Formats: sequence, C-alpha cells, structure tokens
Amino acid sequence: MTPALPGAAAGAGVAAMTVPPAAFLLVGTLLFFIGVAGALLKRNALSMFLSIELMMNAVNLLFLTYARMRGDAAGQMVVFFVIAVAAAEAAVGLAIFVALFRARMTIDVDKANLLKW
Amino acid sequence: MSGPFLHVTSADLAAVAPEIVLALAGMLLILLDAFARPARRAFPYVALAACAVANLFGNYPSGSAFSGAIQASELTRFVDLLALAAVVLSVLGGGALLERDRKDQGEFYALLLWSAAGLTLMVKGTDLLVVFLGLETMSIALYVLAAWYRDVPEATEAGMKYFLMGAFASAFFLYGVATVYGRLGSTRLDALQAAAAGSSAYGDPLVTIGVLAILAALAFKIALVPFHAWAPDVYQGMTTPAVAFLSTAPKAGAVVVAVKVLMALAPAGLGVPWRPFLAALAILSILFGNVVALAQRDVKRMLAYSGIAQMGYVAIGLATFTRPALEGVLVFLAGYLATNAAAFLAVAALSGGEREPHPLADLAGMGRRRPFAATVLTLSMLSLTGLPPTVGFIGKLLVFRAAVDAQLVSLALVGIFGSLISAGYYLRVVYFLWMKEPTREVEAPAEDVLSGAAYILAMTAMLVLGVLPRPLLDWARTAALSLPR
Amino acid sequence: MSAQMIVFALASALALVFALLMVVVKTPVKSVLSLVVTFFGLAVLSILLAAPFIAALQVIVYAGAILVLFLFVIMLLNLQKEATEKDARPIHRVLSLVAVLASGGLLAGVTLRAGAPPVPLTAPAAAYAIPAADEIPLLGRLLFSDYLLAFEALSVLLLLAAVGALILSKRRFE
Amino acid sequence: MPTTPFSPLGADLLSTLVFLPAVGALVLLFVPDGARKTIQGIGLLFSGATFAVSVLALLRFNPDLVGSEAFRSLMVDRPWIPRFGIRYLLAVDGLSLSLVLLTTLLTLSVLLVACGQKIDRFKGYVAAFLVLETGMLGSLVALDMILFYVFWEVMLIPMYFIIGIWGGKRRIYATMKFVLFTLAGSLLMFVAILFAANVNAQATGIQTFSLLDWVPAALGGAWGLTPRSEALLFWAFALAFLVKVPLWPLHTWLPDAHVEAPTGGSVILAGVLLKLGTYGLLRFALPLFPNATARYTPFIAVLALIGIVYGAWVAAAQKDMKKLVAYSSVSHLALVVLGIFAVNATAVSGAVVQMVGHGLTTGLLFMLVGVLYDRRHTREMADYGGVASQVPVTTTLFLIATLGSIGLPGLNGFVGEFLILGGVFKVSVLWCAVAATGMVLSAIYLLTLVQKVFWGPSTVAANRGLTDMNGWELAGALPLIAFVVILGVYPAPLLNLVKNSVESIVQVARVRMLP
Amino acid sequence: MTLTLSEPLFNALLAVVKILFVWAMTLAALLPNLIWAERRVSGLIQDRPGPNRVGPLGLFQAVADVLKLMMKEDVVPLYVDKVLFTLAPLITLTPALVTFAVIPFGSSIPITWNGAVRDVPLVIADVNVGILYIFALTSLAVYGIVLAGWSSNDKYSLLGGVRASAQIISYELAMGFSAAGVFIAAGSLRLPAVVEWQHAHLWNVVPQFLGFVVFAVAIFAETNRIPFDLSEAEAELVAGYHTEYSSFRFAMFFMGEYANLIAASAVVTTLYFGGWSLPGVAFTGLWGGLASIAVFAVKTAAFIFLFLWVRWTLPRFRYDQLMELGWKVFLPLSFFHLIAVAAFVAASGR
Repeated sequence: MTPALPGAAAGAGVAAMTVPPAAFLLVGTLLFFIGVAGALLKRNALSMFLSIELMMNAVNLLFLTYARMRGDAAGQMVVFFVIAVAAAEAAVGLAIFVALFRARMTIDVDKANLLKW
Repeated sequence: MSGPFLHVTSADLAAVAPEIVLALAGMLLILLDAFARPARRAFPYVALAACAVANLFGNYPSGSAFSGAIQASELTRFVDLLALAAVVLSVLGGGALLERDRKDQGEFYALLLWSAAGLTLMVKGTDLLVVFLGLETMSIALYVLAAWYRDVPEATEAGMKYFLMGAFASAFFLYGVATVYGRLGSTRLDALQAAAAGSSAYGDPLVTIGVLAILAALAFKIALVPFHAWAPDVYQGMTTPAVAFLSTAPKAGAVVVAVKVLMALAPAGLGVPWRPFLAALAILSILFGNVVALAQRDVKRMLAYSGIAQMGYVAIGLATFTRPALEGVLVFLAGYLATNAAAFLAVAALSGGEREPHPLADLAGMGRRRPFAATVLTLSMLSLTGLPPTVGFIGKLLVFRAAVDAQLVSLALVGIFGSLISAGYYLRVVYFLWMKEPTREVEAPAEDVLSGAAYILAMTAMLVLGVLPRPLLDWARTAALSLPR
Repeated sequence: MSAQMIVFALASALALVFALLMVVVKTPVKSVLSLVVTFFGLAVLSILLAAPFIAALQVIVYAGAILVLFLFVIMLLNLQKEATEKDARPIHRVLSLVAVLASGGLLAGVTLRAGAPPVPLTAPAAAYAIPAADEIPLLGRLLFSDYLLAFEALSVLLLLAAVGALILSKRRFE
Repeated sequence: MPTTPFSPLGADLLSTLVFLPAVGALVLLFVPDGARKTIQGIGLLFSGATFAVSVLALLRFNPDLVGSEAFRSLMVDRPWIPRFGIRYLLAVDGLSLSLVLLTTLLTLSVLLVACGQKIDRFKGYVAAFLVLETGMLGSLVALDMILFYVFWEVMLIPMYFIIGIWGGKRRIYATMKFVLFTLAGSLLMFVAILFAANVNAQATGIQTFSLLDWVPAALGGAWGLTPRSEALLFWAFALAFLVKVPLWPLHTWLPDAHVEAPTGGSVILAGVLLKLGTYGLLRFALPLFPNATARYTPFIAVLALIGIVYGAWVAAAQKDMKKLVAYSSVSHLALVVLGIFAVNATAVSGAVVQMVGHGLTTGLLFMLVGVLYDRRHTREMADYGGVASQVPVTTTLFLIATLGSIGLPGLNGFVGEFLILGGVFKVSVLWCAVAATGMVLSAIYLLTLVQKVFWGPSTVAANRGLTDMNGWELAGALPLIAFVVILGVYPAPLLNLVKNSVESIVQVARVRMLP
Repeated sequence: MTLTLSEPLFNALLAVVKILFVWAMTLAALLPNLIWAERRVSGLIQDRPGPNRVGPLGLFQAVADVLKLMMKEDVVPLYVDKVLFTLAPLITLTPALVTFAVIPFGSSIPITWNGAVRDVPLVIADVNVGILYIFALTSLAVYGIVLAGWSSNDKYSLLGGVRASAQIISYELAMGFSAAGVFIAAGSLRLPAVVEWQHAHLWNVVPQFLGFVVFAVAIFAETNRIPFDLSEAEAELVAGYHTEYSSFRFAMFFMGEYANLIAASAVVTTLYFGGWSLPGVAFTGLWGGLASIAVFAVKTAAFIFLFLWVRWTLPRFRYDQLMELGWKVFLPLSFFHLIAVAAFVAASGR
C-alpha cells in the first residue's frame, strides 16, 4: 500500500505506518530526558518549568504512539487531559513565580535560599 | 467497551457524593468571599459543615462506578474519612491564625476542600487517568496553599519549590502511565492486572520502568528519601495550618494509590519483587530523616524530617506488603494524621506567626504560659516517638509485627533504631516546652473555641485510639480486605 | 524512503534540536521560542500518528496559550539572561547531568530493544478503536461516556487553578 | 480464651489497683495550680487508696497455690486486640505481689514527704508520680507481653518529666541519657516480643502474647528455637532489663539520673524501677529462654561480680551523698543479678527479698538525703559534718537505713544478702567470695558517709539553722523504717509469699539446663 | 481503495495550484490594494479625498508606499536582539498566510484526469480539525508582536508586547466559545461542512447573532485593530511594539496586519455569512465554481470594509477597559451563547 500524506489521509482512513513506532518512542524518550536535564540544570524557575512542560509533551508523544500502535483512542484521551492539566499547572505555577518575584525580586532557584535546600 | 453516553446513575453519583459536596462547598465559599465578605467569620464553619455533610454522604455502596473509572470500597471510605479529618483539624486550628493575619479569605478553605476532594478521587480511581487528575487537583491546591502568605518571601519560595518539584514528579507519573499503557494496553488498573496476569509482563523491562516511575512519583508525594527534597523547605515556608493537612492526608492517599498500583502490577506474592526497592526507600528514609531531624533548630523543619522518617515506617509496611502489613499501614496513617496534624496546629499556636521562623527556642516556657497547646504538642511528640499508650504506638506495633511475621526482622530493627534516634529530637521539643525558661517573649496567637476543639479532638484520637484501638483496627482490616486479590 | 519517513525525520529533528537549544540557551525568551518550535515538531509528529485533533490542541493550548503566558510573565518580570556568576552548586549539576545522560541512554536503549509488548497488539475493543474516517466524534463520545468523571473532575481542577492563580497574583491585600 | 466478667470489687481488683493512681492524676487536671492543699489531699487519697487496694490484694492472694495456679487467684483476662491475640491480662503471684506492695508503699511515702517540702509546680509533681505508679504497677501485674510493654514504656514518660522538670542543674543531660538508655533496651525487647510471638504462633498455631501460654510452649520445647535465635531473643530481653537494673557496664545513666533527680524521683528510681529490671529477668528472660540463660550465666555472673566490686569501689570515692548511694545501688543490684543467675531456690528467694529490702533501705537513704538537701541545697558531704545534734531524728533514721543496707543482722538487708550468698556459694565459691568483698566494702563506704555527715565536729556554719524532719517527712519515712525492722526480724511472711513463685521459676529454668 | 503511484503526485500538484492561487489573490491582489483602500476609506470618512495623485484614483499609491519603505535606510538599533528582531515581522506574517489553507474559497471545480471527472473542492486542505487549525494559527500571531516588543529592548516596545500577549489570550477564549456554537450547529469541525450546512439551512449570522457579535469583536482584538490596538497606541507607547522598526521590516508588520485582516474577514465570512454560498443558488460546474469564488471575495471585501470603517470611526479603548470588556462582558456572553446553542441543538434532537 502506498503511503499517503497524513493530512490527506485523515479523511480517507488511517494509513499504515511506515515509520516504525519505536522511532517515535525513541524521540519521545529522548525529549523526555532532555526535559529532565533541563529541569535539573536550569537555574531559572521559569526555565525549569519550561523543561517540565517539555517532559509532559514528550509523554504525550509516547501516549499517541502507543495509541496508534494499538489503534486505541484511550491514549489520545489521556493526552487531551494532560494538556488541560498542564494548562492549569502553568497558570498556578506562573502565578507563584510572579508572587515570588514580587517578594524577592528574583526567581533564580539558586538564590531562593531563605529556606535551606 | 464504551460506557453509556452521558448517562449517570444514582449509584455513580453516590460513589462520588463526598467529592461533589466538597467541590460545591468550595465554590460556595468563593462566592461568599466575593459577595459576602463581612460574613468571613463564618467561613470556617461553612468548611466544617461541608466536611460534615460530605461525611454524611460517605456511606456509599462499594463497587465500581462511572463505567469502571472509579472503584468505591471500604478502603476509599477509610481514606475519605482521613481526608475529611485532616481538613477539619486544619480548619479548626487555622481559623484564628488566619484571621489574625487577615488571610482568612474564603479561598483558603475552598482550596483545602478541593484538595481533599482531589485526594479522595485519586484514591477511588481505577483508571490511572482519574488517579492523575485527582493527584493534580490535590497538588495544585496545595501549591497555592503553600504560597498562601504571598507577601512572605519564605512562603512564596516554598510554593515555588513545591510546585517545581511536584510538576517534575507529575511528569514522571505520566511517563510511567504511558509506558505501562503502551506495554499492557490500558490505563485501568483492573484491566492492567488482568493483562499482566496472563502475560510475560512481570519480566518486561519497560513495564518495570513504568511502575518504577509511578512509584517514584508517589514516593515524592509521600516524601520518601531520595524523593524527599521538597518536604523540609515546603513545611518550613508553608502556612502552618495548611501543613497540618499537607503532611498527613495526602501522604495517606499516595500510599494507598501506591498499594493499588502494586496490587495491580506486581505478580502474585504481593509485591515481593518490589521489596528491595521499597525496603531501600524505607531504610534510607528512616535513617536519613531521623538523623537529619536531630540537627534541626526550626520546629517545622524538624517535623518535616521527622515526617520523612515516619513515612519510612510506612514504607516498611509497603515492603512487607502482606495483608496485615497493609492493615498496619492504614492504622499507622490514621494515627499519624491525628498526631502530626495536632503537632503542627500546636506549633502554629505556640509560635510567633507565619511571617517569622519557628525556632525551637521559641517554645521555651510554653508549658507554663500555654499549658493546653503545650500538652497537645507533648502528647503528639510522644505519639510520634511511638510510645504507648498513644496511637503512634499502635501503628508501629502493627507495622513492625507484620514485618517480623514476614521474616523481615532486619527492617523492624532499622525501624526501632530510627525510633530511638527520634526520641532524641521529639523529647527535645518536650524539654523546651516544659523544662526550659524562655529567652524571649513570643507573641503567640490567641486560642479560640475552634482551636480548642481541634486540640481536644486530636488528643482524644491520640489517647483513646492508643488505649482502645479496636474500632480503628477493625475498620482498617475491612478496608484492607476490600483491596483486590 | 517514504514521504512519511521524511516528514518524520524532519519533524523529530526539529523537535530534538530545538529541545536541546531550549536547555542550552540562557535567555528565557529564547528558551520559550525554542520550545515553541519543538512543539511544532511534536504537532507534526502527532499528525503522523493520526491524531490531528490532538495536534491542533497542542498548538492551541501549548504554543498559543501556555507559552504566551510564559512570555508574558518573562516580560512582566523583565527576566534577562540567567545569572552568569559562579555556579552555586557545580558538583550537583555535573552529577545530575551524568545521571540524566546515563538514565536517558539506558531508557532509550531499553525502549528500542523492548520488542513486542507483553500484551500483544491485537485488534482493540471496538469502542476504543480509532475509526477510519474521523476520530473527533469518537473522542467526543468517549469524553462524555467513559471519561465523563474525568471530564468533570477536570472542570474542578481548572476552576481551582484559576482561583489559585488569581489569588496568588493579586497585588493588594485587604 | 478464658475471660473474666467485670466485677469492680471482685476479680478486677488488679485493674483498680493499676488505674486508681491514673484516675487520681486525671482528677488533678481539673484542680487549679495554686490549690496546694487540695492537690495534697488528692495525691495522698489516691496513693493511699492504692496502697490499701494492694494490701487487699495481698489478703485475697493465696500464697499456697503452685505454678501457674498462683496467677489464677486474682487474674483478669479480657480481649484487648483480639485479632492478634493481645489480651488485657493481669495477674499476680507472690513475686509480683511483694513488689506491688513495695511500689504502693514507696509512692505513698514519697508523696507524704513531698507534702512537707517546698516544690515548684506541685500539681504536676504529684500527677507525675501517680502516673508513674500506674506504669510500675501495670508492669508488675501484666502478663500479656504487649500490655507489659505498654506499661513498661508508660513508666518512662513521667520519670522523664520528674527528672527533667524538678531535677538539678544537669537534669536535661541526665534525663535524656536515662530515656535513651532505657528506650534502647526496651525497643529491642519490643522487636523480640514480636518475633517470639511469631515463633509461638508458628509453633502452636495460636496468636497469643500471653506469658501463660508462652512459658509452657517455650519450656516444652515447642518453640524449637535454634541456639542462635534463642540467644538473640534472650539478649534482646535481657538487655532491656539489664539496662534498667543496671548491670555494669550499662549503668552509666544511673548516677547521673540519681544525682539530678528530685528526692522523690530518686526514691522511686532506686526503690522500684531498678527492681523492675530484675523482676523482668525473673519473669520473662529466664523462663522463656532457659538454654540461653544457662549458656550465658557465667558471662552475666562475671559482669555482676565486676558490678559489685566496681560499684562499691566507686561509691567509696564519692563526695556527693546521692552519687554514693547511687553507686551503692549499682553494687547491690549486681548482687541481686548474681543471685538470680545462680538459679537455685535459696539464691533466687534471697534475690527477691533483697529486691524488696533494697527498695526500702535505698529509698529511705535517698529520702533522707533529700531532707537534708531540701534545707541546705547541697549534697556534698563536706558541707555537712556533725549535724547529728541539729537533726537527731534524721540521724537516727539514716543510721537505721544504713545499717539495713549494709546487711546488719536483724535488719532486712541481712536476710537477702545472706540467702543470696548462700545460694551462690552452692554454685561457685569464687563468686561468693568476690561478692562478699563487695559487702564488706559497702559497710565501709556507707558508714563513712554516716560518719562524715552526722558525726564529728560541726564545722560548717550554715548548718547551724538546720531543722529536723517535719511531720510529713516523718510520716513518709516511718513506715519504711518499720518494714526495714520487721522484715529483718521476721522475714518469714515475705519468704512464704514468694516461695512458690521462686520455686516455679527455679523449676522452669532447670528444665532444659539438664544435659 | 486502490491507489496508483501518481495519485499523490496529482493531489500534491492540485494543492500547490490552490496555494499559489490563494496567495496570489491575497498577497498580490488584495493586500496592496488594502493599503490604498484604507487611506481612501479614511479619506471618505474624514470627508477628504485621500490619496489620488499616483495613478488613476491614486491606485498606485500602494506601490509608491512600498517602494518608499524599501528604499529607506534600514535602521537596526544597537541593543536589540538581532535574531529575534529580524524574525518578528516574519512571524507576524506567516500565520495569516497559512490560515487560508483550510478556508473553502469556493464550491468545487470539475477536472478531468485519468479519464475520470472529479469534483475538486476549492479548499487547499479539508482537514477534519479545520477550525482548530485556524485557532492554532491565530493564537500564534501574537508571537510576532511579543517578540518584536521584547527584542527591541525598548520600554515602549516591551509594554506593547506585554499588552498584546495579555489581550490576545483574553479574547481568544471568547472567540473560541462563540465559534464553537457554529460547529455545534453544523456538527463538524470542517469548514466546508460549515459552509454546506449554511447553504442548506441558514446563514449562521441569523440564528447565532450573539455569537457573531462576540466573534467579530474578538477578531478586532486579535488583529490589534482599533479600537483594540493597545499594543501600538501611539498616544501612550509611541508606536508600541514597532517603535524601533523602520524601512522594510516596518512594512512587513503592515503587511502582516493586513494579511491578518484579510484572513479574519475570510473566516467571519465562512463561519457566519455562508462562505461562498448564496441562498437558493447552486454553484455547479466550472462557471459555478468560479462564481462561488467571486461571491466569497465580495463577502470578504465587505468585511474588510467594515474593519476599515470601524477603525476610522471609533476611539481607542483604555487598557483596563479592554480587559474588563473581554473578561466581564464578552466571555460571559460567549458562554451564554454556547450554552444556548447547545441547548437548542440538544432540544431539537440532532
């Protein structure tokens, strides 16, 4: 069967995967760990949180890949919820950063040392 | 199979009735705060009433609901009550303090109620997605509560640290769920259990890694070494009455979820392959928590490390993972809730306030000046040490007994070694309270009727359950029996 | 090499490179932008995985809202480059980098070599199967049947987040 | 599982006995701090009533019953945590009953003396002693291991407060050391209890913590412990008790605790708490682990001998009266341990008599030192000297107590020591000889104490205004003196009381020791 | 479905043709004329002639303007962030151009190929998440402004960027909710389906007038047009995010703004005014197809005129008024509208 471009294929039916699923999983895993690295190495709270967002999205990719492998919509549902939760988290997180900045004038994590790490 | 479309039965609603009550009460509080500010003195009572009503609805029938997304059981009822109890104590003890600091917005109580609702939903969840949503509801509310004194740098810093690390842990939770889903084809614990039972799942490295990631995320919420780093900072900076909640019920919830995950994804023989992992967490937590707590000079920070150690004892129960051990864990958690919440409330009542640190030295002489709160704190210290006739002893008795019965004497020995070390710092608090003359005047908030009620409640729980633990034990037993397998 | 393969290669390269850039870059704004590009790559990958709805959602919510919020906050707080002074915890950083590299490599290896899942990829249950034509009605149907509770729980979560964010970012005290 | 119906004044005498003091403490909670007279009244009422109940128990007890039958006469047995077979099991035999009487008597005396002295935070002081009394009595009468452990730990807390709040300058150090030493031992015992329960359950199929079930199983060989397990269990138990005794080299907490404790604390500590260690050995360690007992007897005996000599030697070098008495306790209790591990009827009954006797005499000594300290706020012997003329009553009583402690025939100490030495002699002449040296030394240092403090020229001016014991203090001390004399002259009732208990202990300890 | 090897190629070719056509229409035809149109309309409204010297009716004014801007010296201030400063105008332009991909600009045209006649729909990509695609892109438009504001390293620019980000996020919600009503009615997220539904029933503007009002206002806010152009507000912020821009880069912002305007008009037309359809008229065959394109163009142009009209008629809001309006008026209105539509659809049993 000839591969079709996914955009065109979406209306016509789900085409077979020519890219091995493991490749998607690999990308997802790598992205996840890039996110982990960022979360651990960044010094700015905001950048750390960005990295965490990347982790979440990497997980989403994993979910989508597995959902595709199994032809199962449950994985997509989970991603839907994860995206919503991420938005909620972002709102609260950023509000906390703003509050912290107002109180301390910095959100450098290394300088957030009123409480001993 | 897909469930019925937009179809909710009364049994479904009954199963989440407590959550509904809590959520609605939270919304009511927000509206009240917006439109009835003058009635702010009534907010704590509204929250308490919500808890009471939620408790009235707590007698829902067991069984799965919402097309199998959740599973109501004795166990969830047990955790419901723990969550409500923690909220009640926190509200009772926190009212006066917040009012003094003019921080008694309705949102505080609303967030507490919502957090509790998320917690109970998390425990009910059979679908890991529901578990995740419950976990996040609980956690996000707590992130906000951590930074509740948003003009206090320490509080916002605590909020930031808790938030960052919490979000980090959530990502790992999701990673675990994704992996397990990919390998076993479902996010539902019952389906996972069925799938795993008939396959080579237990040897699959990715499934193992997935479960590991989920457990690590839960261990973060429980604050087990090496996933504990947030606890001391957050406890220290967070509003003390909110810590009374944070440090108790959410941990219980996370423990129960961990048990459910292990039940589903550990092969028959009850989690034995996970034993080294859990035992390592237990040993590290007990030793690290207790030793570092010895060095602390801030009460809240000390209690944070002590909490890490206490959860180490829980981890002993998890590592043992026999039915009596799980029972013991539940009893331990219930006792810990009353004890630790009481401790934090008393610390709040005996310290200068949320805008200042809580050095141990400030407790000096409080035995004479504030005998009531000091007695509560003393009692909770004894209970935390695990000395009879307090409920802390009963919990340890059950957990250690289960460990010994499972031939894990060495774990029990580590446990008692930790208890011995812990006596050093718990009794130091008692020493400051009763045996040391104050070096400076501390402006402690006035006690009101509500906090008095909180003290009496907590003391009763600590002592009565310590002497006559049978009702608690029986209930914990039925709760543990309601677990699958 | 099929068209799918090419698109996959491009999109994943984009995602990975800009993800790395996001970590390496010192200016928060540029980190955010790199992440936007990464999310684009991810969206393309999602389309490849027959999830155009999710792809759109991802762009709308992440790129369109969350990251804009990040930018907003960055500009509001006027965050410049990360501190360049001496690293307070160099050992900590090196150690965590090593740990991340090791565990990431390990996991990537395990993922690649994992082989067939223990529960085989059989024909899925009819209800969850992604149909040939249009996945959105299915997702909608699932959302209001099996995931009804989750959906409602999500509503509380969002309300709570809104309330929390609001109260934390208020400047004045009563 | 036999249960006893609740009847307040019948079989449940023991519950009344144990919890009466705690009720008193509870009542005190509702009394205002300043109402000293009321507090005194309540304290004396409840401790007096407890003493009365203990006497009642003595009257009801039939000393002629043998073996486990002995326990049945006053037994209370109710389920407590039935799932694990944990019971509320209280019972007494001659051994525990004699110590119960000692406890109630000493507590009453201590409170009487306290009434005559100026004590800060008096309410708390009285309440702490009442709670402590509950703990001590509970430990003595509980036969369920968990229940025993509960009471055992309950003793710790009031003692922590008594030393920590009303103690001397280094009270914090002393009290922490006391708590940590004791706790270390008892926590180890806790795990051992759990382990033994597991062993028992596997051997007999019954979940139980009752000593009455354990002992037959252990002695009958049903437990089937490997020597290593038995040794570990034995040591876990023994350590808890030996710390409490305290046996050399575990004794270092004792001088600190004694010196820093207030008078009443020292009296109870020396009079009762130390005895609970030896009681535990007799009641639990020996019968449950006969083989290990046999194996480690020489080792413990050597430690005990070192303790006897060392304690005496160090006591002789002390300048502080309390420290001196404290080290004398180390020495005397080591003798008791030696007697216990001689495991024959003579030595063990001697040990029991000596336990009671030492409780009386050492209690008295601490009490009288306390009387002096209350007036002069110093315990240095050098600060006294020749005060006999100022305080003739104190001097007299002190002399009697000293002589009783030394073992002067006609006073109680003599009976116990003589029996122990006689029993030990049967086992080893060498042990007996070394132990006797300790006795001689004790005569030397105690008499030196009396000599330095009471006789001789009165050199210190501050002692001029020294007043003698007041009525309360006298009321507290006189009963003890009476018993010191009575038991010395006519020890038969005590010996008779404990005879069967001793017999059964010796019996069970012999079962497996025979090759 | 049997596919021959060249089928995808043919599809791709068709797509390219459509893309070229749409871009030609917007970039080459509509966009330059808009510059002229805006100035003429402003003249009209202010009762003056407007540009009328360059070419007939001043029609070449746009060319002249563009030439002038391109000839000017390209000033790049010293402290700007060079990369982002250059990227920002491009980013503004791109989403608008890509938006057209899912908008049906006509009915269909029959084409004979491989011996078979097939109706080629006049939409570049008929994706089943059409509207979400548009939302995704419009939500990205803000990046250009925000980045311009940030990279300029200028306080006015920065404030402009901050305002733009807050404003766009605020109005996106109302926009999404009001548009959702359309898709509930049509039962699909595909834009062709929406147009077909309107063709078969009724233009959405009639039953969903409230939604239309909210959507239209939100569009103004999203495109930063007066009365919502707070991000450039020359009275307070000099020129907001493009204070530091000059020459061709500046022109690109303008182009971006107009391209956005065209795209927005096209979307409103599609969602609420029946797209390429006219009531009672069936557009079939080649000429029908072409006629439908013309109908679509006219409707869009009408909307563009509305934009211009408003711009030169209404004063600018104050920033806090803008936010209040968004959150306290339009958001609740859009909620209300959505619920009403949903209830109606549910009641009518579809």
